[in-house]
Amino acid sequence: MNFGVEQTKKWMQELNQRLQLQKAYLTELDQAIGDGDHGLNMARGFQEVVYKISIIDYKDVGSLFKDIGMVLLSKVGGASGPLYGTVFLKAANEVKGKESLETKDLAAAFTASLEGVKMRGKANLGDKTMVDVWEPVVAYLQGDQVDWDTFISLAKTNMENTEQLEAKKGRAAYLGKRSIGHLDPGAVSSFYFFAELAKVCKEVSQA
Amino acid sequence: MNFGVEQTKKWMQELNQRLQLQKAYLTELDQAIGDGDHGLNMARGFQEVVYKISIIDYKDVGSLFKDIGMVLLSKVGGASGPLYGTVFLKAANEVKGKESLETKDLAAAFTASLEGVKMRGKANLGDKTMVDVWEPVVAYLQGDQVDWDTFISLAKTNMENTEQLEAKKGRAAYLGKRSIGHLDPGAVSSFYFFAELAKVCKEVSQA
Amino acid sequence: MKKLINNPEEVVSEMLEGFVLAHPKQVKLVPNTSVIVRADSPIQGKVGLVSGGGSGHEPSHGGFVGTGMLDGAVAGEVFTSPTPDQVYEAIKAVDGGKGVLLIIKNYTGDVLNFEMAAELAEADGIKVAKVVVNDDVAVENSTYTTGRRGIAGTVFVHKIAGALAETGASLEEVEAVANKVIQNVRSMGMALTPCTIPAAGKPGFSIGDNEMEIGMGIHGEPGIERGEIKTADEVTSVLLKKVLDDLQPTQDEKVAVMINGLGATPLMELYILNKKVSDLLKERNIDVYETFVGEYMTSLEMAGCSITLLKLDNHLTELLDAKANTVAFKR
Amino acid sequence: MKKLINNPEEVVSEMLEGFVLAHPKQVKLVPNTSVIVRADSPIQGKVGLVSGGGSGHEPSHGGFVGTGMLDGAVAGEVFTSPTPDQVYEAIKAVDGGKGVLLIIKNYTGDVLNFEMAAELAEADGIKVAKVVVNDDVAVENSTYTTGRRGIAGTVFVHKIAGALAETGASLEEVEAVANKVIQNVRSMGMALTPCTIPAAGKPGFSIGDNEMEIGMGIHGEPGIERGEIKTADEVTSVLLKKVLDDLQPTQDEKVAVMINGLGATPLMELYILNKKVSDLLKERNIDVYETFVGEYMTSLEMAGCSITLLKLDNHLTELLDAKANTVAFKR
Ligand SMILES: Nc1ncnc2c1ncn2[C@@H]1O[C@H](COP(=O)(O)OP(=O)(O)O)[C@@H](O)[C@H]1O
Ligand SMILES: Nc1ncnc2c1ncn2[C@@H]1O[C@H](COP(=O)(O)OP(=O)(O)O)[C@@H](O)[C@H]1O
Ligand SMILES: [Mg+2]
Ligand SMILES: [Mg+2]
Ligand SMILES: [Mg+2]
Ligand SMILES: [Mg+2]
Repeated sequence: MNFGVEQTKKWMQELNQRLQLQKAYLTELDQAIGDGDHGLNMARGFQEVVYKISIIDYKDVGSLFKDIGMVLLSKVGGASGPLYGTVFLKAANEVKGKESLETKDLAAAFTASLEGVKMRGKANLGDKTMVDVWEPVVAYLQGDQVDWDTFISLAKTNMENTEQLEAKKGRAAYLGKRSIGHLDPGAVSSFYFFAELAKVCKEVSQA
Repeated sequence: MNFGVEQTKKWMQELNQRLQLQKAYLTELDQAIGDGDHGLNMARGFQEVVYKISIIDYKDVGSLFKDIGMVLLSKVGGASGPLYGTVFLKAANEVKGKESLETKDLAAAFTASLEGVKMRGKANLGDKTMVDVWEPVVAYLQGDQVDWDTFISLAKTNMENTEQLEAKKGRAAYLGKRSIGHLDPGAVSSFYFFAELAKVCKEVSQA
Repeated sequence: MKKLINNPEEVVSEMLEGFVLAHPKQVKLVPNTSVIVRADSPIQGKVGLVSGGGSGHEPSHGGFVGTGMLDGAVAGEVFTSPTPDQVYEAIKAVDGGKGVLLIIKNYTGDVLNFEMAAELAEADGIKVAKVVVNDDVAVENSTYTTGRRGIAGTVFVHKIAGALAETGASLEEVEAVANKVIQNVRSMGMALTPCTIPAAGKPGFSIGDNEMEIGMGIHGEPGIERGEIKTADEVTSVLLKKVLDDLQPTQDEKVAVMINGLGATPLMELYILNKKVSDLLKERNIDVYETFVGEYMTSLEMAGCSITLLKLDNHLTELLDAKANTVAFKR
Repeated sequence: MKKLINNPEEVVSEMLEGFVLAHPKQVKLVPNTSVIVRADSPIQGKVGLVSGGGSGHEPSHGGFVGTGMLDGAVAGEVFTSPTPDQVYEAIKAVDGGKGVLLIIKNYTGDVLNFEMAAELAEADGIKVAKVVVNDDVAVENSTYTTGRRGIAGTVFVHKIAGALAETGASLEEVEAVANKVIQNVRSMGMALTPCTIPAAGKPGFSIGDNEMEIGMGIHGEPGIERGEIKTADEVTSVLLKKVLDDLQPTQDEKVAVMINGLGATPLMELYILNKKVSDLLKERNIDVYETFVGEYMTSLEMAGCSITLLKLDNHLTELLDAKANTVAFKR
């Protein structure tokens, strides 16, 4: 595999496009069990990411990840801003100086990201947050063999499974049992995150 | 004719009933060119009048008129409160001590009322106020021969004519030309005032 | 009708009770009336200031009763002028021997009821003066009609006349400064949504989903233009232009600005309006001495605003600056 | 969506500009940020107080910046916690060498962003302490979840911690008194109508024509009970009971009361609620030291209210009484 600066930029563009398209949907999900801004937050942040990284020539993925993290941190706000910001800052640290990533590099990077997210947000598996997508997906990524279609369906299934969970962290936790029956917005945006990543990886692997 | 305390009470009861029924209508008229409270004001005031006069035995029409005026003054508010209050206070002065009124007494009483209303409100004929009903009706009452059905239709016609006038006094005056095309709420309540009076007078005359 | 009330017929009396219960150190209710006066009324040797009008404009006028502003406020039914007997009670309750100034908003009902009360008080030997506030430039001034309406600019009359009264000035002096404020204050408003008189149970008028009304009165009286909803900047330009055209401040003059919310408009929006007001006044080299943003003269839960300008000379400035301690206006 | 705005994406920046243009003697904007600080910041030798959160709650928090309350307020996008870099700018702008206290409402986003900012500032050598306000008893407290939300009670934290900071107290002392307020303050709210985030363009939820929601959060987070609209007295009883059950004041204790409007609720209705609050507290022999009625912590143009009680001892009373001079809170 050859996942470098160009691929990261492509990933960010595709992810941003999807988030812009799904802005209203994510916001509706957040209206049901939160405060209705998740779509706005994500769309605002990744729009800015795409703009910022498009005007800079990056030598390595690490510095690109770092910029993405900083943009998210300073543009998203809410709970998702520090969490997605942490994702990229921790990943950047892990792949510092690398011009191209292998699957195992991605695994190491996102393992660090997940740790960071859990440390900040103190959420565990089953708390109905983005962690419910992240944990199984990162575990699969750490395995020997990664099939990107399987990766996508794994993310999707776990995203869908958040519907039946009771929220224990984040704004939805205030709802208690009444949060059951709704998808977690951050799990859905995390699904987009991984699905768009996988599409780029699949292309690269096939090339 | 024999228009005494009993007839006045009857008149007030009938007028109050009509105002309660037309409360929403008067309020709608006032919403179009005023502030939407004329029906509420009149209904509140005359309800109180009927209550107050029902528990007192009056010897003469003058003291009854005076009480009605005081209740209206202290319960109606708005522009119509002082004006209808003045109507009865001025009339009371004119028929002081009388136990029964002839048509000429009513004429004298309401002539004083109209003067009072015009002095307070400074409205003239054609200014789209209650004066537009009062002035022709009082003039007719001052004549030699009073037919109560004619009296009612005169009040009605002049009430209806306010529709085409431009308001020069009262809250509707702020609308200028746009007040044209709407009935004046106070003219409508004045029509009720005279119509219910006429009904009682007609009964008395026939008896 | 969605309101936090108990009985539509009792809203005024319950509000007044809740008001004096909340602020017992500052105000009291004259027993069996709808009159709010300062807790220490009557103040001997000070001209008493009484204002009032229909309810539904809170914090006007009870919120402005206190040191440096009003001595008494008379509350009528919602949007209905109070009756003469109530105004008369207020006059008696605040008279400290130096006479009483009535500050009346220019509506036929208010004028008639306050006038009758003044006659009653004068018959008792109380000296009474009256001023009529007519700051609303939305409706044309014409000597043939009732004249202009009184709206948010009234609060500046309370503030400045109140400050002068506090110095021990005579009734004539307080009346004169009130009239000076009236001559120098202009306002204009607009509405996005209607409001509902509790006893009426439904909105007094309707405004289309995409519409607004320029020049709407604070009782929901129709304005001068119904049209598609415009941006905050456009609305500000329209309102401010009318105010400036009428007030005609010169370049070296300074003004006080009030951006008043009608009830349901978030402070956020009022501040957005103020940005444009500030820009436009800067363009014309008019010096803004002070800006007041908030709810001063409301119309129940109407969404909308009014913009007021007051031209200031040194005397008015000093009185505007003077200490005031009321429930809704402190400095 | 009926709003007096220009561009939904610019509401926060335009509001902040309009705010500092209105009150230049009291506040300034830290250039290129969404941070409001006192005009004379930083104040040497005084602990700096910083609060903030999503916008849409005006006058919170910018309206409480000034003598005796906050030093800085950070405004996020509407209903979205501000980002760490902005909070960090606020900390730097108000630090006068004695450290900075962050007053955070208990929402994951606010906590995370303020925490990260604190880490950045500490790395610069600035002493930072944090308190988290969680006064909303609508949502159950549970150690397994996020805990309770922070709502209008936060304003009492600003007031009392701000008063102590003004005396030159240490960061530890100011933090301790802030925590004392937090332990003694409880609130609960309800809503009659939804509100619309400008950038979302439509209401975040809907409430039936005949319905209300008890326990609604100030960002429109679902409450605990959706039901038919009740009278003001019934609503008050429900809210106050939950607050009292949790706070458990004893008969000889005194409290401060805040009746807070969420944006579109007329003052008239808030005072009607206060009448009942006052009656109910009297029944229980709880002594009301002072009552605050108005808009302190709003939710854009939502109609509804919250009721807050703060238990007072002598120290808290003294600090509550202390002078304050901010745009939205003066005494
Ligand atoms: N403590 C947490 N740990 C992990 N993820 C969280 C946590 N709290 C919230 N989230 C995620 O953030 C999402 C909400 O993000 P967003 O709506 O942008 O922020 P906010 O809740 O501040 O409005 C939730 O759907 C959830 O997936
Ligand atoms: N100056 C006036 N002279 C005579 N009648 C008047 C005057 N002003 C108003 N009115 C009458 O009063 C009516 C309005 O009464 P009402 O709605 O009860 O009072 P308000 O206008 O104070 O709300 C008008 O329709 C008009 O007939
Ligand atoms: Mg959210
Ligand atoms: Mg009317
Ligand atoms: Mg009226
Ligand atoms: Mg949010």
